[in-house]
Amino acid sequence: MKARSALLLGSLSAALVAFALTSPRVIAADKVDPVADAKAFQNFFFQKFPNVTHEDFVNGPYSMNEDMKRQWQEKEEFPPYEFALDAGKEMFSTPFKNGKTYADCFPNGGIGIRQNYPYFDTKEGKVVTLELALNRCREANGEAPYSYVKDEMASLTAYMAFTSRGKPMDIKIPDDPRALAAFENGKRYFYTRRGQMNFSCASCHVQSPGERIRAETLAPALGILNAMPIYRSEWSGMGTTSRRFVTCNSQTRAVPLEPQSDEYRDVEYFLSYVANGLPISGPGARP
Amino acid sequence: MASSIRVRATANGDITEVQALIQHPMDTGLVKDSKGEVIPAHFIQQLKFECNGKDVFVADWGTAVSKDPYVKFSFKGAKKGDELKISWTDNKGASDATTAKIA
Amino acid sequence: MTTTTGAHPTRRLILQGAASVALLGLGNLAFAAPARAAANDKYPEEAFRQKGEADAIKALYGKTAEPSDKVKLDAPEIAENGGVVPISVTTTLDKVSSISFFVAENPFALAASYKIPDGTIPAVANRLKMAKTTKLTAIVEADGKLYSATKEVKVTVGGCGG
Amino acid sequence: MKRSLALAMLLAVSLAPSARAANEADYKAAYAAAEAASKEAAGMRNQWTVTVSTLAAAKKAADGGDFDRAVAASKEAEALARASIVQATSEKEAWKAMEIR
Repeated sequence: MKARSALLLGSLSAALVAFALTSPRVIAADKVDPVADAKAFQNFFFQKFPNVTHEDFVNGPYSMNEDMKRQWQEKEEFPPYEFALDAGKEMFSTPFKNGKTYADCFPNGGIGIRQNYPYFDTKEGKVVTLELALNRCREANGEAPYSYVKDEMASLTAYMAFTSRGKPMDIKIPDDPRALAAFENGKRYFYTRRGQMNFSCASCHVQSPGERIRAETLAPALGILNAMPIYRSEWSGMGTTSRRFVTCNSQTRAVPLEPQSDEYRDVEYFLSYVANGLPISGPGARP
Repeated sequence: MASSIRVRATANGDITEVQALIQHPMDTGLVKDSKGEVIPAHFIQQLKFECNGKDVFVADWGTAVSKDPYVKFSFKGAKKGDELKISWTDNKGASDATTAKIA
Repeated sequence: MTTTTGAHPTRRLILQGAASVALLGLGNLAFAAPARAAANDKYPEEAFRQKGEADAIKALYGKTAEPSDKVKLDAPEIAENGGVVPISVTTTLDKVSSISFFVAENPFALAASYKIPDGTIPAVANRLKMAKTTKLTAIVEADGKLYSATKEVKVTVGGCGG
Repeated sequence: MKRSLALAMLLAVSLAPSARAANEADYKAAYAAAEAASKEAAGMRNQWTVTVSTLAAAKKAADGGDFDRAVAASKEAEALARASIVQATSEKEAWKAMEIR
């Protein structure tokens, strides 16, 4: 049996290659086209969930389940991230030892700019996320960097996200081959299966949003980072994008990478870019 | 340090609606941390709301109330500008109090 | 999330009371009751110590309740998360003096008890922890008699394994 | 299809019973092989948590002198590491199949 199936596979892939060569869209290398990718990505979700309004996708699992949406809206009256928000606001205006504050590190004093993060730094040739920029600001002012997965970073990003609430995600990809490579690397990470569970991000968030993994309802991948940072009842605490990536990896029994390693920054770049136009809804409360 | 109690009291007509969110771990004493040691019980036992010198709401809580507890109730007989006094004590004898104006 | 430690044994894995309660054979947990207690609203120590729902009701009120459709209990069918379950109760009964919540399957049934002085609307909203799928009962004491409403809440852990 | 065939074969190989009781030398060899495979998997940034925990279990069993269990755990760890390497290499191309186009 094995020989026959190997043969079958061989001929199948040969046929595929032949077909690919003749198909009109084929270009020398698989040219990275973020605009087309984003359109295809958004249309996939708009068609799969026709009665979910486009903006509602940023509400993750709550866009998929009425009962949970009610529970969430009830909680939003007095949300559990209220303390992190106040702490972030206070930290944001507390000067460093050298007298400067975060406002000096960010355009527009750091207010209402979260929708432009992550951005591609052409000098450095890499993606810079909001969490990375905050720690770099601290280090530039002689302060110790915060952990990427703990409360201080979550409080800061919660406040910055809050000042951008409602603004459409606005991620830019400069015409720089390294930026296109970062986007492609993020896309590859998103679709790559890992861990003993052999899941990729897409296995859960593209193939089965709205369905459950035990008690939890899976969020759609479209707009999945728009509500970051999130207060999760599961953690009964705040969590940054870094914490979410690390815990998702452990769930599939893949050993997580270092927070803010290239792969995580690139997948955040990819996921944010394809959500362009959808409103920022952070900080969020999630199961 | 900001108070551990966040209160929102809004009066419409004779009825004042009160919402409170309190920052407290509310540990049950039945949970172990990663090193296997039991996290001792540490939870708010009594929460009191007073207005115009009268108790308007008294809560007795056990270990089953969620972390950073939230509670909502309404009462009659107060008007905009009155002061609401909120205080709690926990099983370790710690306490906190704050006041809030009815909006 | 199962209770085994994750990939990072050093990471301080705070196991939530609800998601994976490690039941300790503690027998009756001795509550360190604060000595002073206001005259009339003494903290119902004994009631909070009872494991079973019936004992807790007896310890708190000393009588039994009868179901009544005048008590409206609102709770989710499936809890988003056992650690934070939003619940609320309202009633059309009058002369209400107390409202209490009981979570049958929790280690200690009595979750919360509220004293409702006259002039206060007999309705409460709260967020409770529930160890597992359980019956939730709200009891209203009106004019000296007890009325109750019960609803089942499904609770399981989330995630795909870890 | 091709990938799960490889996985099944690998796991079958690792479960072959060893005749006599294992000793420290057997353990050291099995552990070294497992560790090498694990390092390779980590090098491909595709390590599994179960590989790490099984390796630790092997070491713990060996420290306790139970070399039979230590060798078995080492072999399992190696199989897991190999499986994660197969996963990483096959996913280099396989991910495109899931891509939304």
